[in-house]
Amino acid sequence: MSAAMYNEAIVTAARDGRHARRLPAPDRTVTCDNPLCGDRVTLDLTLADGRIAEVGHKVRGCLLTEAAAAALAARIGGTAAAEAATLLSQLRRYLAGDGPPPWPELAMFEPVRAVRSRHECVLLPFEALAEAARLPADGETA
Amino acid sequence: MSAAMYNEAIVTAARDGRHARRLPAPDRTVTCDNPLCGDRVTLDLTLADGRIAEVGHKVRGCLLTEAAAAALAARIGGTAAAEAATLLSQLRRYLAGDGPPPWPELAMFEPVRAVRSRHECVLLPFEALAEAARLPADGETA
Amino acid sequence: MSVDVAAIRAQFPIFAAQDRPFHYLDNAATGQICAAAADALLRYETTARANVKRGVYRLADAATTAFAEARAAIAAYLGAAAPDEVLLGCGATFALNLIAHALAPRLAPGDAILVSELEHHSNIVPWQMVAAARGAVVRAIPVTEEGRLDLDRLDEVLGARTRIVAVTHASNVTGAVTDVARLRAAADTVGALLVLDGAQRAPHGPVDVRALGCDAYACSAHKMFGATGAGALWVRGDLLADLPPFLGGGEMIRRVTIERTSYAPPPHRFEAGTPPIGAVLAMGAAARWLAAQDWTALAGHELRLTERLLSGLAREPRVRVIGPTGLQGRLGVVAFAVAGVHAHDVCQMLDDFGVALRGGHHCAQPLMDRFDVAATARASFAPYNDTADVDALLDGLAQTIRKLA
Amino acid sequence: MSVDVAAIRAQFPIFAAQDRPFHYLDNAATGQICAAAADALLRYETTARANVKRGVYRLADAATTAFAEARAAIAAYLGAAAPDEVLLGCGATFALNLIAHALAPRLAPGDAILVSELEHHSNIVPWQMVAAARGAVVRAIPVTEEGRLDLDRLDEVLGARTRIVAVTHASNVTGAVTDVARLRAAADTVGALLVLDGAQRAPHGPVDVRALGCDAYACSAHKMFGATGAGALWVRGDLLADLPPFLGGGEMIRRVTIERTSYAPPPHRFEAGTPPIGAVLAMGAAARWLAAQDWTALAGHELRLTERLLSGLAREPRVRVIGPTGLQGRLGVVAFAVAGVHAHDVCQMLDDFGVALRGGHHCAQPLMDRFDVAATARASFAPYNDTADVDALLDGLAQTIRKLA
Ligand SMILES: Cc1ncc(COP(=O)(O)O)c(C=O)c1O
Ligand SMILES: Cc1ncc(COP(=O)(O)O)c(C=O)c1O
Repeated sequence: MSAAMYNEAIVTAARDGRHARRLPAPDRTVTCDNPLCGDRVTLDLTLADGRIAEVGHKVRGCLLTEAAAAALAARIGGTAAAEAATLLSQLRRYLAGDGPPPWPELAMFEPVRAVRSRHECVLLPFEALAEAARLPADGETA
Repeated sequence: MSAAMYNEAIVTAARDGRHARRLPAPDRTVTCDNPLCGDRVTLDLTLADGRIAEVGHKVRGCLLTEAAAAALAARIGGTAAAEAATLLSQLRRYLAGDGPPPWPELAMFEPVRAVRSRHECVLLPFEALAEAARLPADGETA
Repeated sequence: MSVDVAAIRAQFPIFAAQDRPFHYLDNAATGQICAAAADALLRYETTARANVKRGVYRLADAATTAFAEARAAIAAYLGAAAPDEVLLGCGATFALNLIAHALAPRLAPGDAILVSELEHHSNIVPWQMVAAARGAVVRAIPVTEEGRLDLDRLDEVLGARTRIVAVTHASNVTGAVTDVARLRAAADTVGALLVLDGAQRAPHGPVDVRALGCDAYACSAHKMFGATGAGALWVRGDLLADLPPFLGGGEMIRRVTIERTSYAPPPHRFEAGTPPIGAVLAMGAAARWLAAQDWTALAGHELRLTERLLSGLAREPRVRVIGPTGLQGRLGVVAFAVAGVHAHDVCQMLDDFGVALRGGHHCAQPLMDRFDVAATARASFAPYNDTADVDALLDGLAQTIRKLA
Repeated sequence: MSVDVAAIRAQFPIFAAQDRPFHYLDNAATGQICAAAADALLRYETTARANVKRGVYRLADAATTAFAEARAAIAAYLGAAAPDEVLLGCGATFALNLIAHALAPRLAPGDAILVSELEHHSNIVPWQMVAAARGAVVRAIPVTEEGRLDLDRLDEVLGARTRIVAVTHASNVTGAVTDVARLRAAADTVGALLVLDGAQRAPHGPVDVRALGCDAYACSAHKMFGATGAGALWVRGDLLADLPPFLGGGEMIRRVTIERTSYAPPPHRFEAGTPPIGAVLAMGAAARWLAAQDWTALAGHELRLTERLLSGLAREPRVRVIGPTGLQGRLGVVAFAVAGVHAHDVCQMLDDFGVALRGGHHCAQPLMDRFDVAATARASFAPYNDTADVDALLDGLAQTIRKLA
């Protein structure tokens, strides 16, 4: 049932606007498009000692993308930038049905596992993060 | 039955070597390839008063092409060059199952009507003739 | 005139195969295959398979003949002057790339290609590629608030250097049908060729390329109730005779040496390699099926469904239709945005109601930009749809809005 | 090791459909479809049809998943490092055009592309087109009297300017299998890329592109017991990441405006428009079927048939085999010319014996020129062939020679 996908945790996360804004002076900014549907996530980060300090996001996308971006922003502060790639690949494996999610709250995406065409919606903010982490300091992509 | 295609009339025509040679001084020469199988007919003509005088052919092709070239060469002398296009289109229609052949002896190709992939083998010498007839005097194509 | 939908559905195997509600409204993305096409495909692949154009044994000769008959059926459906004006390939996207590539040598630096803001990417990107290679520019006919080509503004974009006008015959987003006569007349004033993308129009009744006056016409079998993997490009015979090939390979040559190759006449010159034989035979069968229908009745039927949908949507204050709100000059393709609910979420929720809709940019990002929306949901009708399909959509949409908006 | 041919035939629907002798020996032109592939094709087209990559409703999601699984199965069969290294399109000819086009920007005037005299036109003409566009030249590896690449003469044609070596993995005329390791080593001495045309080799057991060491590999579903209308191109991942697109259209873009387009990452960048979904799903099923067979046994079986045919032909004084007369480094493809009887007439007569052979230049005119023959007849084996097929051919041929030579 698709309705299960819009469980309370996801809808609540999607409405969590705390980090849904651009940062005034980000160290890194990345915009990621989902080439198949045109949805777009922009992520601003500030860094301190190789760890992520502040995050802001701007999402033009569906509820799943909004929820994923909000969940990412809510928890990522203090994480080493170098961990972004691992985070992305663990989330990708989780959606594919292999292993636990990287963070417990991401288990709200459980109903999405069965719908392959929506995986990318959840992954997009984490892809933006992984790309940001790869950038040289002050890097920016469009 | 394919064997019917190799009836005595066709085999005899194919062995008719009377015109199977290049002319020393043709007014027109045309070479036609069957693009699908690479077979090739070269036709040399001399003309007098807009009528075909002498014909020579060189065939690199199957028995059907050889028989068609020989039949063409045996009968064409004296025909107005302008008639070549009509001849070709009547033969094409005949093979497609529509109407009589342009000359009675071409009815030997009756068994070929059922095998579409061999029509081109029969048509090739007549296509060369039609192309030759369209050429300006002294024309030559390769 | 009313239409016996049950009788039509009986000719489409998908309906018998469904064990839950099935309101298939994604026909603009792909239609369902008709039984005649499925039979032609399966019969060829499993009982009559041989390569075409080269073999003389029974099976090969039969395949060659069937292939020629399919070409003739497609040519007749499009109104071509001769079967050999129809080139067979793997889809409309391929067809549009072929014609773009074949016309490229006619472009000089500074020449212009005119597309429109409502084109499918398949009728934009190939022209951009060709333009880049030749130093030409791509311009676009603007689109009205109603989602139609704004032909009143043609003067702004059509110029003396416009060599090619390439637009869709009907929009895959707004459903608007192009006024081809007016475009043809305008193109003639500057001597431009007119290429039509018929992918959306071709599934809705016979086309008459000669009456339209276009120079080339592309369409896609899977949207015409044939199989996936085939499409056709019609090109006016005298133009076609002069065009260079696109792909190189077997079957399109006259003579090959390592140094030099000469090419076969059309259509072979444009059909390199083994064609998608099964899908082409299915396309022939689908063209025959399409040609046999009563399109006065079916077009009326599709528009009545469109009307029912449009009026239902008009009752939802959060819904904005992108496209004509009337029924004149349009097909049954209806795209809409829902304030506060993303198109993917609309489509996902509607799936629970058995309603198959498409959400996204529909490969028409310039049009999305024009209307400043990121994505829309889209319903698109075929003869086998009925009012229950529309009502299921409207019901599901109302519930979705209640839940997510 | 003996092979249960009846058990294999039971997995190919064509055999049950024949009511007269049926000795199908035209497998190099097209193989017969296996039941697994036919089922995948029919099931998708008639019960599960939806477009891939864009829809979220159940049917569309299932189609997207099935498409990804087919890609994975094909990738596994070819030995690719990852499914996304495999590009899906409509055939080997398309695949070879794609790679030729994508590599074109790497060619400067005076650079050379090295093909061979025994290539299929589909691995010659695309390179000629690209060479003409870039001012490069096409050279050819000569062929030995046995119909093999003459790698002892590689020095004569491979030079410092050779950027691409594009040769077949196995000849569709002589059956000779290419010594890829030697070619790879030679290509490395000049830093050339190595493209293999695997159309003929892929139907005869798993391929290991990484062990071969090639940079790209093309193959065609209809020769691999799949449906017509699909093919695959494998490209080494790091090379693929850098290649420009070929066709433009839907599904291959990241962002389109009228002015400018940016492209999606591989494999999407190379798959414009609706793919041949049904044929790709069938190709996936065929790849799984192929992967599940015992190829030690089947290869031995095919070679025993080849041996029987070669010794039978050796007893006919009018017959000249074009290709290796031994069994080392060859596949079961046997081309021959009959003095005094044209190949078309041979094939036509053999049809009366239920034997399906191909006659002509086999899209390999440079090879015909090399051996100075206009056309040959060709027999080619698949696992479902047996000694009765060979004997029917030999018997029919003897009678044909008596009648026509
Ligand atoms: C060696 C070789 N390369 C390429 C091709 C072309 O493949 P396709 O049939 O997919 O066009 C063929 C078969 O015709 C072939 O035998
Ligand atoms: C208007 C239009 N043009 C072109 C295409 C591309 O056609 P195909 O599906 O054959 O790639 C489509 C459909 O996707 C379309 O709607």
